[in-house]
Amino acid sequence: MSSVLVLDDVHVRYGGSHVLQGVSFEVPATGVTALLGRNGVGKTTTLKAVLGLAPRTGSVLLRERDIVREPTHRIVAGGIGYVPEDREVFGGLTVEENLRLVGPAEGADAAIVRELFPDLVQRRTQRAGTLSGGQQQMVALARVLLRENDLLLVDEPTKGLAPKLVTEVADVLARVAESTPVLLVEQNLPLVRRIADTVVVLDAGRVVHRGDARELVEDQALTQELLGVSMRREGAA
Amino acid sequence: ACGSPGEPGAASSGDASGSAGGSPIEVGLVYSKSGPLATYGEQYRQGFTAGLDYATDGTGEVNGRPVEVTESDDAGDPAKAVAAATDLIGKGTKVIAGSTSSGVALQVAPLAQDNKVLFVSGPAAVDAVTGASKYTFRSGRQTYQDVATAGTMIGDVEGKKVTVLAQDSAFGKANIAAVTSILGDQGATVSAVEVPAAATEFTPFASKIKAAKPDLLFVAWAGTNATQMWTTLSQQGVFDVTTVVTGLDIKPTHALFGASATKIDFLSHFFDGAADNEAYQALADGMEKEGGSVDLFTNDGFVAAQMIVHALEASPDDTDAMVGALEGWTFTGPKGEMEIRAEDHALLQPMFTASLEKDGDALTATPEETLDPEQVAPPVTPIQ
Amino acid sequence: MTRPTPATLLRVGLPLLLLAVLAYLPYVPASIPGLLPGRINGPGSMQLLATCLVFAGFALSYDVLFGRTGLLSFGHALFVAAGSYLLTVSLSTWSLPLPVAILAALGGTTMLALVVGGVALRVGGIAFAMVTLAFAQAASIIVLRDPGGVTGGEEGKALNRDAVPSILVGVQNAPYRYWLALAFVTVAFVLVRLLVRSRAGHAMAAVRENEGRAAVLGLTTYRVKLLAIVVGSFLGGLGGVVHALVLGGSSPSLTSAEFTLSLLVMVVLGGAGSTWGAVLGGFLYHYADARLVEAGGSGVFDVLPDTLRAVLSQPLFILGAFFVVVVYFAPSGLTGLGGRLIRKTGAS
Amino acid sequence: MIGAEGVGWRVGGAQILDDVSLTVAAGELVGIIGPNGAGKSSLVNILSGVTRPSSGRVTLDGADVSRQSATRRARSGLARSFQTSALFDGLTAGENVRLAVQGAGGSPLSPFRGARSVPATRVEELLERVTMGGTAGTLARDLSHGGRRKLELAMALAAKPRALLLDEPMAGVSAEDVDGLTAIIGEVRDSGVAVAMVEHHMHVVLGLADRVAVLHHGSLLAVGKPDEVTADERVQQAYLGEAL
Amino acid sequence: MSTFLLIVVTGLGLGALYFLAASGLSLIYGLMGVLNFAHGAFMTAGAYAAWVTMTRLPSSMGVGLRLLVAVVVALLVGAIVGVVVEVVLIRPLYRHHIQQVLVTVGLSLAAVAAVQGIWGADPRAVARPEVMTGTVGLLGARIPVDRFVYLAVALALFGGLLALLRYTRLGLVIRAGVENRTMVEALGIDVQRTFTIVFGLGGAVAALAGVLFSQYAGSVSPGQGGSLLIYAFIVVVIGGMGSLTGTAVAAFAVGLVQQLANYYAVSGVGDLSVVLLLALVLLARPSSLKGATA
Ligand SMILES: Nc1ncnc2c1ncn2[C@@H]1O[C@H](COP(=O)(O)OP(=O)(O)OP(=O)(O)O)[C@@H](O)[C@H]1O
Ligand SMILES: Nc1ncnc2c1ncn2[C@@H]1O[C@H](COP(=O)(O)OP(=O)(O)OP(=O)(O)O)[C@@H](O)[C@H]1O
Ligand SMILES: [Mg+2]
Ligand SMILES: [Mg+2]
Repeated sequence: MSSVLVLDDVHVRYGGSHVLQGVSFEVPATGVTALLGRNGVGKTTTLKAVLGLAPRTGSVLLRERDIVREPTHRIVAGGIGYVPEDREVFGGLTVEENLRLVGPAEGADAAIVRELFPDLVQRRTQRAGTLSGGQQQMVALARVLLRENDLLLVDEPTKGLAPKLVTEVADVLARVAESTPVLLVEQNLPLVRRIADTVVVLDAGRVVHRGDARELVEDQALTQELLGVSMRREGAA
Repeated sequence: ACGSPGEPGAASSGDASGSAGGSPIEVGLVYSKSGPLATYGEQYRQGFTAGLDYATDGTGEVNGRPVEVTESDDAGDPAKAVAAATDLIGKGTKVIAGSTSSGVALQVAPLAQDNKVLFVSGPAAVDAVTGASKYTFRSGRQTYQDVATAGTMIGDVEGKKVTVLAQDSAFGKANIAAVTSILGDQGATVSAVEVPAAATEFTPFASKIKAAKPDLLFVAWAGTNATQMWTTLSQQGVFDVTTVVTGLDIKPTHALFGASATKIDFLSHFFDGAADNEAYQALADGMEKEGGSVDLFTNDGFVAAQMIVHALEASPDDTDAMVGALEGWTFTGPKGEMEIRAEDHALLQPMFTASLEKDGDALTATPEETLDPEQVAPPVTPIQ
Repeated sequence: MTRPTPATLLRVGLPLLLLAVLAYLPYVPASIPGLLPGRINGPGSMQLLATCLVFAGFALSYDVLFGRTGLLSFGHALFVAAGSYLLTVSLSTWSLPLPVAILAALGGTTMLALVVGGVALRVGGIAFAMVTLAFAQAASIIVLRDPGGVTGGEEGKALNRDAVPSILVGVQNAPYRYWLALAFVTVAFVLVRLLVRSRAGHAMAAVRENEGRAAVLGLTTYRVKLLAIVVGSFLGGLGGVVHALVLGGSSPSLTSAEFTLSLLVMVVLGGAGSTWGAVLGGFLYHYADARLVEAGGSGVFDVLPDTLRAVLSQPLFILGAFFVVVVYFAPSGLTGLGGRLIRKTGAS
Repeated sequence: MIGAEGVGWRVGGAQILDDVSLTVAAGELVGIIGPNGAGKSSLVNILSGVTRPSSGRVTLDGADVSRQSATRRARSGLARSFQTSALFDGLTAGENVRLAVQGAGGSPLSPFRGARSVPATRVEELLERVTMGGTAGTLARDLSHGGRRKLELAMALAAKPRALLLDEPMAGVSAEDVDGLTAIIGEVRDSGVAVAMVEHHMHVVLGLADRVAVLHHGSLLAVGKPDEVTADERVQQAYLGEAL
Repeated sequence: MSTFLLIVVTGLGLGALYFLAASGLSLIYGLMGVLNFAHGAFMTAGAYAAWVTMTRLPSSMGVGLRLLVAVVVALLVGAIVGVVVEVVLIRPLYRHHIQQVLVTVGLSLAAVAAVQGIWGADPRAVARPEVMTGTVGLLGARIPVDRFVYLAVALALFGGLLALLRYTRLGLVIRAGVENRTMVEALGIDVQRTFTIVFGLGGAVAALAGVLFSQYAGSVSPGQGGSLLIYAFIVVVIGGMGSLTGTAVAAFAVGLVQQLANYYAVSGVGDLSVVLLLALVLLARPSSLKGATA
């Protein structure tokens, strides 16, 4: 099984703080890979390092091409879709303009978007800044789904979504992952269990665990050790 | 002037300037080397060099002591001028000349008075320099003399309508006041159109002037927007209804009068070809050496040098003696006969009227009339 | 009371030491060729240093608005000019005694700050900057128009010598004017330090960082900003008064947009939001402005080709270009740069 | 303690909130849930004074405060957190907290009282309470996402509020810390504070809330005991789905 | 009546000049959030480029033709200056809006000084074709012809810029990039190039304004651009910070108010009245000024 993305000994330093201290892992060419860890261990930073949004050293191979020296826009144009942690929709632009930035809203992908987020179609002309938190999250997701990608980087996509939508988003991601590999940062373990195939766990800027998703999530002792929780309680919800 | 030991500002030892024979006499020139009036400043400086040469018969010495000129740039900023003058006075300089701008002249004059230093103001035209203090003199003309010259251009002023187009500033207000007092006293009705100094559009003002149909329009304008003003006056046909008078500025600005240049009657303090005498020749020769040519403010520099040399001849370091020597002194400058009026240090001098004539692409000033000093003499404003 | 730590000793001791050195300068007859005109305690140097100190104070006053509260005001010149003109005009036109004139100048400036600030604060951000610029522009127009002959128009207004103590007049008394300027900076420095460390100062920082959030915390942001404007203007007005006394008059260049811009330049040059930065920036700005004029005329550039020489002999060109370089390479100003260098050498 | 009476809010022709009445008593915690875009944050904004309602009134301690500014309300003991963290990014975590303490205390703008009149121990204590001990010197902008959320909560607590509005306090907080923060919020409620909490983590809401209010399309769909509400078919349909 | 007509037409002409000066400023501010203090220097650069070109061209060429060539040269110079400033100074500071403003402040100081050093502080006369100095009689008023030229150029520019923003993808990318540059890049779009284009465009428009203003004034001087800049600022603020239509309306309003006040009220009230107008707008509708921060 080939890998779409390979990180090898990636370091990120911000001023004095050494945030990523030699992160290495691979993202397989199919399915969802979940990147887990406590607050502040460097999950977001890892995604940013891939995109060139954080100052990084080491090697990052996208489909065997080293992209460490490329500017962000070229990396993205080369096939990576990114859904950032804070949504980062363009508040001053309308919903439609936000989507049009990526490309014309046509084709099969556009259909997914329409089906998944009918609300957005309705709010086409509303300024994205006035959307509710969840609605903004949908715009951010829809934005990357509108284009063909080799890989999706998705940072906590269900944060702030109503439970019903969480399920729906999980389904979408699962569906997307059938054709495009996804690297997913997520706190919601049940969701991870449901859609992820592999997991990578970070702690203090290093990879501390790699393996099968289901195995990890179901091993209560291990999750307790790595993430400080186990799934018993969430399962009850 | 040095303090006892331990007093702030005192030199440690033997730093006080000795006045032994042969040591140079310090003269400070504080003028605009840079800044908006740099061109005026340069003319003044060149004129001064020529004048010093002339007055010392080419020796550059007074009573066997060389005159050492220290130049300081005020960039047209009174604050810088005060700093420069303070520095010069602090170093023992007894004579200061320069002041291209009126603001500088008015702020350096009190400094000269406080420190009993001879101050010979330069191109600054503001009337208030005359009579400012016992230690202040001027080497150029003042606004009053400009205006009085303009007044002579419409013959008998009695019953005539005069309009002043002036900048809405101290310079403009001084001109309006001068016209009102001089020509108003002679029986003219004076009205004023004040325009913001930074105005960009002159049509409303031109319309008002044209509607008023004055016998004489006196324009007091200095600034970068002059061309626009002249164009508008011309476009609105102001020249068709009245005689327009203004002061003739330095040569490089002649082109800025645009098409109106030949239609204006000029009053002039001084220009290339205004007069002819020994001093004028010396100035012309000196200017050639400096790589320039005779122009408006070269006279002021030249005369300043004449006055300073005369004062230094009386005494190189007793300011009161210098003042005494200058008060009432008459001499011949490039413009002609000059007199320093004892009561208020006004410089009584001839004035000129002129016109501009087209000479191919260039414009040259042609003399019209020369007015006697008395004809344009300002009233006495005694020194308090 | 706890025992002073080395850090506090440094924080309090160093400024005191510097103050002592500065206060002693008028007794130092040595000369530093090239840096100062003549000997250090000569009138020329004293006058130059005094003006530099006054500018340091101006920068401090502006930093209360810009560096501390995040208010980009282009109207600060208005208050400096108000202090200066109110003093000269009260002394000569209204013949008030000096203490009353000073009070009038400070009171007038503060009132003006309340009114202008009150109106301009109805908007924020760049609009605020532009509105303050417009107010300053109006003031500049009025000063230049010389209403009733009180401001002297573009010629400015000389100080009425008879109304001020003789110790402040005359070239030989330059050291006293220097001490006056030094006293002003010291007062401004201490006031700003106290303000910054007070609750109000903290609220200013909050407004600078996130105004909306500050409001929800119970901080009246309008009042915080108005307070900053009033305090800044008061210090600016005081600076104007001292400026008039040191230079012997008021000049309309104080009302110009360039002057306001130069305040910004000073603060950024030294480092916005830092007391030392403002002091250093203001001092250096004026020093460079004054000395570069000399350099331009002294022929140091004579070896260069004509055009280049003509450009380089313009002090404003060098200042402007230097400013760009500082913003570019040391965004937190010269003090920030210094701090960074110290940290770097310390770390390696 | 704090309440909305018939609150409506229209903007740009859309009715965002319609006749919402909800009161939270001292010592009570009301969970506010509802689909995305239902108007939960809008309600919090109106209660805290960040926006003005187009109709209805807001009461604090029974008094009508509809015309009072957010600042005034904050001074009378109403604190809130924001859905997307609104912090003083250029200040340290400690200074953020200190400002929050100062804002609620007397004379917050006094130029005569040192900023350090808020004791450092109080700041540290608040940070520790949200598991952020030792970060007092870190610039807020350098905190991780979860760190920012926690700081946001610490700032809301700093004011020793009598009424507390929380907008999704758990969003983005790592699973490990959720329990701890939940416990803190519970303690705050138990100390007699009226708490309204918007939250999508159902287990948090269900574990904490005395009552749950469900907003849907700007109207209250249901208010009641947690188990009653979750049992409501309409709520399941509109909001819960098959929850993960 | 004829005077009124004259005042109105010249007021509109003045408004057109204000619009020319303000539109480049508004463009750059509205799209990039950079308040460009060097805009005055851009105008000065255009004016001097045109002046130098006109004096270098053989005088056997007609003045009108020389002016046309000069305008083209000025547009090029303006665009190049804009691009260079963006690439060298603005771009590296893109995370720091205040710093960007500061850099342009420094630039404006240095540029004026440089021009003064090279060509002197005094104004230099520029040649003007007959059309630009002549007048036409209209209902008894002698209306300067050049005002119609300015009006025509201003209207054409307004239409062109509006179309660019409304109907092109460039406009969309720019608006998004202003808000969150990183995210636009993270969507795979090269923002830098877009911004460079905007600055180049702003520079060219400024240069055009500079040339036309020097024609209007009949001379060039180092401070000319700066003197127009204050009005441009006021116009941009009244127009709602970065809205092109608002800028156009405000420019003509300011021009007219100034002219009418100068004629019908006391002479010289016009300039103050502009400031007054700003204060009025501010007091009446403060929200309109907070305007297009987005
Ligand atoms: N610009 C920055 N400068 C300095 N430190 C930073 C910066 N950005 C992030 N950090 C630090 O790097 C560490 C990792 O941050 P990151 O955002 O990657 O965490 P995370 O794993 O995504 O956490 P969370 O679950 O809270 O989102 C944190 O300690 C954070 O404080
Ligand atoms: N200024 C505005 N103009 C138009 N619509 C607005 C405006 N502000 C809010 N809305 C709309 O009001 C609705 C309620 O928004 P609100 O932020 O209160 O939702 P919410 O319940 O908090 O959702 P979430 O759980 O996603 O945060 C949304 O549909 C939003 O798009
Ligand atoms: Mg994260
Ligand atoms: Mg919400």
